[in-house]
Amino acid sequence: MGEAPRRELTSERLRRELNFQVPEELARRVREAAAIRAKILKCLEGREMTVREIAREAGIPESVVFWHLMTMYKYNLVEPAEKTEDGLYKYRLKRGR
Amino acid sequence: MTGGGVRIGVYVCHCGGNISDTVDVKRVVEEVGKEPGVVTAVDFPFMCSEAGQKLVEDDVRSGRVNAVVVAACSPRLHEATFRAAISRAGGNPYMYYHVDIREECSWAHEGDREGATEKAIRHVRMAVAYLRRAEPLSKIKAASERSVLVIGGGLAGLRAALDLAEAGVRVYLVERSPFLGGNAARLGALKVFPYGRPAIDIVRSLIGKLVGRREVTIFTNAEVEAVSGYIGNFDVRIKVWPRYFKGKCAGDLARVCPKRARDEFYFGVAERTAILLPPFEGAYPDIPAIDINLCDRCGLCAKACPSVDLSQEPQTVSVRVGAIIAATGFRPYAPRNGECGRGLPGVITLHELVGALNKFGGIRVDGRAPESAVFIYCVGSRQRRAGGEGANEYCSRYCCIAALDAALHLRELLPGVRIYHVARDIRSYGVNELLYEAAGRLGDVFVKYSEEAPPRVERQGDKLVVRVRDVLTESVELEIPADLVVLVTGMEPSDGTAAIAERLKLQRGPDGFLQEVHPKLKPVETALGGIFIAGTAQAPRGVAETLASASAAAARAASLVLRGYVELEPFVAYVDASKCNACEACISECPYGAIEIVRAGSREVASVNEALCKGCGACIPACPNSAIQLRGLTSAQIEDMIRSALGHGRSA
Amino acid sequence: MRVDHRLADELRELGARNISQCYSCGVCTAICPLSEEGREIPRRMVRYAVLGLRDRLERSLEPWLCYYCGECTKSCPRGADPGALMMAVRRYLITRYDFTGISRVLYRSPLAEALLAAALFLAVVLGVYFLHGPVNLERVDMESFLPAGVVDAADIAVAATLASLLLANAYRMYRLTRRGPRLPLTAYITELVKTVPPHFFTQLRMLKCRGSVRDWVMHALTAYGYGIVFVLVVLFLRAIHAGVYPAAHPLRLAGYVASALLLAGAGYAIYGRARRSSVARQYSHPTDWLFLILLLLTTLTGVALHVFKYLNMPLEAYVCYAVHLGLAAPLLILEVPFAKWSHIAYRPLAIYFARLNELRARRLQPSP
Amino acid sequence: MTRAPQILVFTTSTISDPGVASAGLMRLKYPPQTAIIRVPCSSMIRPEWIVLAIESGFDGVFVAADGTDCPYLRDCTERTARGVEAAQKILASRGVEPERVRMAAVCSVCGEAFVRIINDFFNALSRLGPVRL
Amino acid sequence: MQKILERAEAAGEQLSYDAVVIGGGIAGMEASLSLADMGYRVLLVEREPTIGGKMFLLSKVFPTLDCASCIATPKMAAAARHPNITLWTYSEVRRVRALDRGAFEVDILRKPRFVNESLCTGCGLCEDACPVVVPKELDFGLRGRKAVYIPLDTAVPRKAVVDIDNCILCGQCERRCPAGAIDFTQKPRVYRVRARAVVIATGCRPFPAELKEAYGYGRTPNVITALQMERLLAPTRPYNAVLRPSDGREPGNIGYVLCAGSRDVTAGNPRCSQVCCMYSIKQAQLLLGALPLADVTIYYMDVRAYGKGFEEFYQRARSMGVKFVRGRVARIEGLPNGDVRVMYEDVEEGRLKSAVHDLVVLAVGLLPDNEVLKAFEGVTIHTDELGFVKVDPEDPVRTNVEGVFAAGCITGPKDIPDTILEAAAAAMRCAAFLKEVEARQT
Repeated sequence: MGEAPRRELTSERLRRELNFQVPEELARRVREAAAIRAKILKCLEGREMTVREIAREAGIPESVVFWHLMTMYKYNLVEPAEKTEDGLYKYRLKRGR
Repeated sequence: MTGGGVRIGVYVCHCGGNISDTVDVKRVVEEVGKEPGVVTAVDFPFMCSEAGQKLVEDDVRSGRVNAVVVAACSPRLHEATFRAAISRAGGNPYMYYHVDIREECSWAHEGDREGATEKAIRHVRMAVAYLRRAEPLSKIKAASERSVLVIGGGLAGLRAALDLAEAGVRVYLVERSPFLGGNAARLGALKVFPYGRPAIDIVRSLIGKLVGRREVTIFTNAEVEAVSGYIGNFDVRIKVWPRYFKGKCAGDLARVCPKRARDEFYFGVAERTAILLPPFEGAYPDIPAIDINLCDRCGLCAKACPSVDLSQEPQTVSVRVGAIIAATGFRPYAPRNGECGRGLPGVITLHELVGALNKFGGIRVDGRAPESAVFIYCVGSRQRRAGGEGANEYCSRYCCIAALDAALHLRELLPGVRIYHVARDIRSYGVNELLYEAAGRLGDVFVKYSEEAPPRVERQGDKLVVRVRDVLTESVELEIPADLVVLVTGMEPSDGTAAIAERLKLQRGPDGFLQEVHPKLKPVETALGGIFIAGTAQAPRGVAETLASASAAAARAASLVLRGYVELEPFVAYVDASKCNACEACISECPYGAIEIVRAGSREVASVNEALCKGCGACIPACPNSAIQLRGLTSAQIEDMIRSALGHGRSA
Repeated sequence: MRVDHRLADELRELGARNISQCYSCGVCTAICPLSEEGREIPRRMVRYAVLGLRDRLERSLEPWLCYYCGECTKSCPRGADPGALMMAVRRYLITRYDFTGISRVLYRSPLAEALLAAALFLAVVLGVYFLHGPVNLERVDMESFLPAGVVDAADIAVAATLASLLLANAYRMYRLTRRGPRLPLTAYITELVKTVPPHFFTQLRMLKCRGSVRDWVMHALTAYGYGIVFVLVVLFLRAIHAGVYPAAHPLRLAGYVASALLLAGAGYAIYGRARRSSVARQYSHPTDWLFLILLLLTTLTGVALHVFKYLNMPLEAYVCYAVHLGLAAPLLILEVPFAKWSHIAYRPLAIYFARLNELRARRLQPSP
Repeated sequence: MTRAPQILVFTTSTISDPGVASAGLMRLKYPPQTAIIRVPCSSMIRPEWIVLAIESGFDGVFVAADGTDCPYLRDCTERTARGVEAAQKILASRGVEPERVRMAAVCSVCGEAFVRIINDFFNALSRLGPVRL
Repeated sequence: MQKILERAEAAGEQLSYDAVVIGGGIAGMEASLSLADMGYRVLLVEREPTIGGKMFLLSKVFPTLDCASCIATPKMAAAARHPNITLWTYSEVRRVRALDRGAFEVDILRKPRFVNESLCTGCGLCEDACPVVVPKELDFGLRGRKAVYIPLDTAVPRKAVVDIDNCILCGQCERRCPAGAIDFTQKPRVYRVRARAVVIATGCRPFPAELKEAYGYGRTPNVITALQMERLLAPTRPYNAVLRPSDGREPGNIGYVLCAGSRDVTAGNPRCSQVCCMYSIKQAQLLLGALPLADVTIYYMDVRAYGKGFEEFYQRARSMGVKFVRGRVARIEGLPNGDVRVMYEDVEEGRLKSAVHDLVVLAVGLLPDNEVLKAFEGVTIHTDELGFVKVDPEDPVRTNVEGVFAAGCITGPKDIPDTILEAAAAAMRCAAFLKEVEARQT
């Protein structure tokens, strides 16, 4: 089957119609979040780590690490592994992804 | 449909972890998937969600499945949900078995994953066995009366009756006492917080709107004597006691009567004669009645007034209704003698205080206006039964607020009075907190005691003294001198509530109040179809909540009877004529007279009247030939379930 | 313990406006910077007040530990104004410590207070009018108008009376609040030395109140201003009467400093109360106003006297002196033992007595 | 190791089944070696079913009756008791201990009572050992 | 959104219903279902992209401990399916005009989801593709969501929605959607609807805890609200377990601060919020189940366990070992290690105390969500000083405007059983009103 003729995406159309520019603040937040997520995922490559360990290694505050980690957990990118003695979970990359 | 044609789908719910944390749902699915007749077995996080129901619907609609097992929570919660889902998809809703693997499995066996999983498998297997012999059934449709019986003419009964009448439903309102109004009327001038309107005003207004509506028939001095029938078609026999009055009388008739008794309308703080006059302006009916138990038929009143007719006889009225609302109310808790000083002069209950304030516009102790009053809260409430001493374990909800209301009212009448509140917690929930605040602002003093050290009331000279350890002040023992001690008593189910529970076979909760099916899903429904509950017959509550619950009960009754027909579950008895030899053993077993002998061709056989049969199955063991069976739960189905439970044998 | 509904009414008169609104949540106690475990304020006092537990209230030293920062009132979820209650309790306690019954009159009747003040004023002014010496209109001659010896004698008489009254009241305070057995004499003395002087001279506890540095400074300035004046009057009156000194003379400097401090302190307090600038200054009792006004006027007349003296305006100076003394009399006689100013004694003593009670409690409980 | 006793429980849809469910609601524990069949009213139980249960491998049968709460019948308890007695007789005639069949009223909120009874029954059955038919 | 809203177009159709029910929470759903069961045609309008209100976000409900989803989701499904109910989610009531007795004109804005509901299967692939992460409102910010998202697994309808305010129009979702459901050509539409009666069931909003400064909410990560705790305990929870937000540690010692924003003139609300005592007791019981070794302490003034079965529920919590301390917490401060110190007076002992907890939960009170009252034109719905709708003492669901009824938390904070009763009552009174209007018209 041949490729269907590429239609203009409706998002592109709306962008054009509204003469849309991504607000600077929003763009910055997206960039920052992406960077944090990338750092966390990199930390977890091939390892299991607690929030504390990730925070230390990536230089990001624990609460921020945890927030993004939980977001990624809900989006099936990471999963909890075993619980350490001090009540902290270790996390790892979701298997099979 | 016979066994071979049954294609069973099994759907196992995680209940978002409630089940799956304990039961290995994957294993359940795997095991029961092997059962003969099962064509699909799946698990899903929330079977009750739209998506979960859609799973069932899709399988039924495609024809892949024609019988369904859902293993989830209690059938009381979601059996109807899934039957409806099957119907929507064009399937037969009775090709269904609901397995409870939550309340009766995961929650009861938390921590025993193996045991719980085994049990879940066992139950699903039994359900599958049941369905292999299931047959499509259909509801029994019966015309419904477009009328409702409301039992109780208090606040709830009045509200519900008025709602129904306004919605175009015919209403029969039955009140035990000679006048409408119930407990709310007896609250009299006590205001309904936060609206500042006296309770009696509300009662009067409701009565005014109700009386004279053509949809409404009111029986006072009347009792529901017997109820038979079923949802949509209840036959009700009402006994109406004579008033012994044909009309009104001029002058103060009560004065001619020589008999005296405590006046219940004022909670016993005043006296009345055997002639009961309309207790308040706007009361219904506005003609007197005679308390015949007190009356010795001396005839003095008859001489004074031609309207008196002592020859009246009780009458029995029969009505047919589609639904019944029980609004039989509460009675105040009566403290035992000695309980918190009960019995000492100057110690009264909150209700007696209310009665006195209404009757006399004030209160006097030993002929003097009290200078100080102590309200003792939770008398007869919130007492744990462990020691066997306590009265009621529950909180009566309205008493804190009623006590504050009464205290403010008392202060209005006696501005200088000093008021102490001796309570455990002040439960002035919601907007009522403003009432608590107002009492403080006006100088009322609040003291709190703990359950372990209840206050004691003693007599010291001509004064009362309340001794209490105040937990707010290092538990020092306070000595509060008082002229008046008010015991803030809670609610208990009224005698009428107890009687109606007995007569209609309604369930009561551990607290004695009528039991709803589910506080959130079916808050005014009882286990018996077509019978609803409203107001304080169900639980202690205040005026606003009583009115809301009455309107809610009316809503349920209205949606039932406005349709004009009801559909009954098809689970009734039937007779396999080929096995019946008309021995009549079943007939004597049936408490509803639903079985009779009919001619079927050349011979006589038993036959079941489906509208009368309640589906109890009491006839089943009586039949020597197993000819009489319950539709939807035959002997064969039960036997199969028993056999399949342990995997067809002793070896399991 | 028998409840007594009249106490709450009395305290209401003394300024505890909303206290029956209290529902005993304990926020005031937990928020109070001076509350500490074992010496919780103010909720316990609120309970005593509301229930009318007079004995308990009178036995309490805690009211003196409060410096009315107003945190409790600001945080009170019911608007019960516990700070005002503490103030009212202090007033109540002053009336209880005072055996003469005068402070009771002062606190309960603003009219009586005003009349007493006026009477003292008149008595002094008339006394000066009738008893003054030769009036030298050539130059300001204080010594001949009113010899320092006479004033000193009057001073000493008044001081002795006031001090004995205050001491008697302090002793009553001690009796009321004493809990536990007798202590060795040395303990009384060492604790007295350890607690009273430091607190008397610094009022450091007040600094524990959040955001109170300015209040503390103003309070201290007033107190020190008064202290300087006290020293000047008691020790150097003769010298002040006698001489005219250059501007840089220590006596003059001390006088200027004291006047400035008193004016600043009293002005600050009056301004604050008039503006209701803080919780503590929301509601003022008549005694508060009288005290501040007398203090301000006494200071102003003192300054005027000084001015007249150095401008050589004899008649004005003599009249001013009489008025000055007339104002000082009620300020001292009414306020020191019977009202507002008695706190200069009660506050440090309360800390001392509390410490003694602590030691007594410790003696009752053998240490582990 | 001996097998834990297996118990068949008959419950009634409106009264005793909610009662059993209330045990779960309160997280009260009882042995999971139970199987539950809901019937509208316990008076419908045929003695043959009880016998069949024992034959099919159950070690005991518990009938959770309605007692006086029964929405159908005043005398539901007596009727049920008759059926239970009949079953016990049949079992006794085959050498099975009649104690293997029990009945008791379980109200709709009587979770605690149910758990007490069923635990007690379970222990009694454990002592009895396996059924010898 | 502003730019998008400027593109709103008026819908041509003239729609008419017996009643418009505003708010798709438990009260609105119940009122709609009751009216529909009585044969009336109802338009149910919900502002959010899913119905369910607050209830379907909860864990379990007192005093029966049924799971809230199990009660709410069937009602949600039933409301969505009932033949007499038309359900509009993501829609706002812009204007209500009373034309006559029993005649209202209601303008309703239907916001674009930018997702074709009939095509969307709720698979969630668009979410995976979206690069924008923002705090998830339905989890009260405990974790993030994407700019295109499915509100919750139990949402009705379970369809994606684009949060256009945070969308960067990158087109990733549109490329990824297998059903081709993403559609940015959708425009807002304003419908003019005729109705004979209006039911207001817009419910409540939690007290904004940051207003109570002494409690440090918003500054101290491990001070959370009870609604956040509901989410942590719910089956659809944001985390894998009950964990505290500062570092993801399992809390071993949890404190409950009751009356946060209630019974407090300094917070502007002198009233009691009616449900906080009970939900805290419930959460305490659930926490003891989820964290068997945990200590739970509840700081209270009065335990208001007033309803049917509530007192028994409270006593059970006590016997389970939940600690109840009489005393209102005055101040809360965060410690460097994330722990939280509460300062209070133990009123029964009369002692000043402080305690350190791993996690502190503020039992926030409820305030009315009454924005919609501003939409009424020509008539004013009377409210009390906090903005709750005032009702008639004789008929606690009737407002001062004829034909306008109110039910649920908009008339005052209340629990679910009371809300359900009130909603059914509102339906009943509404039905009686409709009947009367009918009778007059014929």
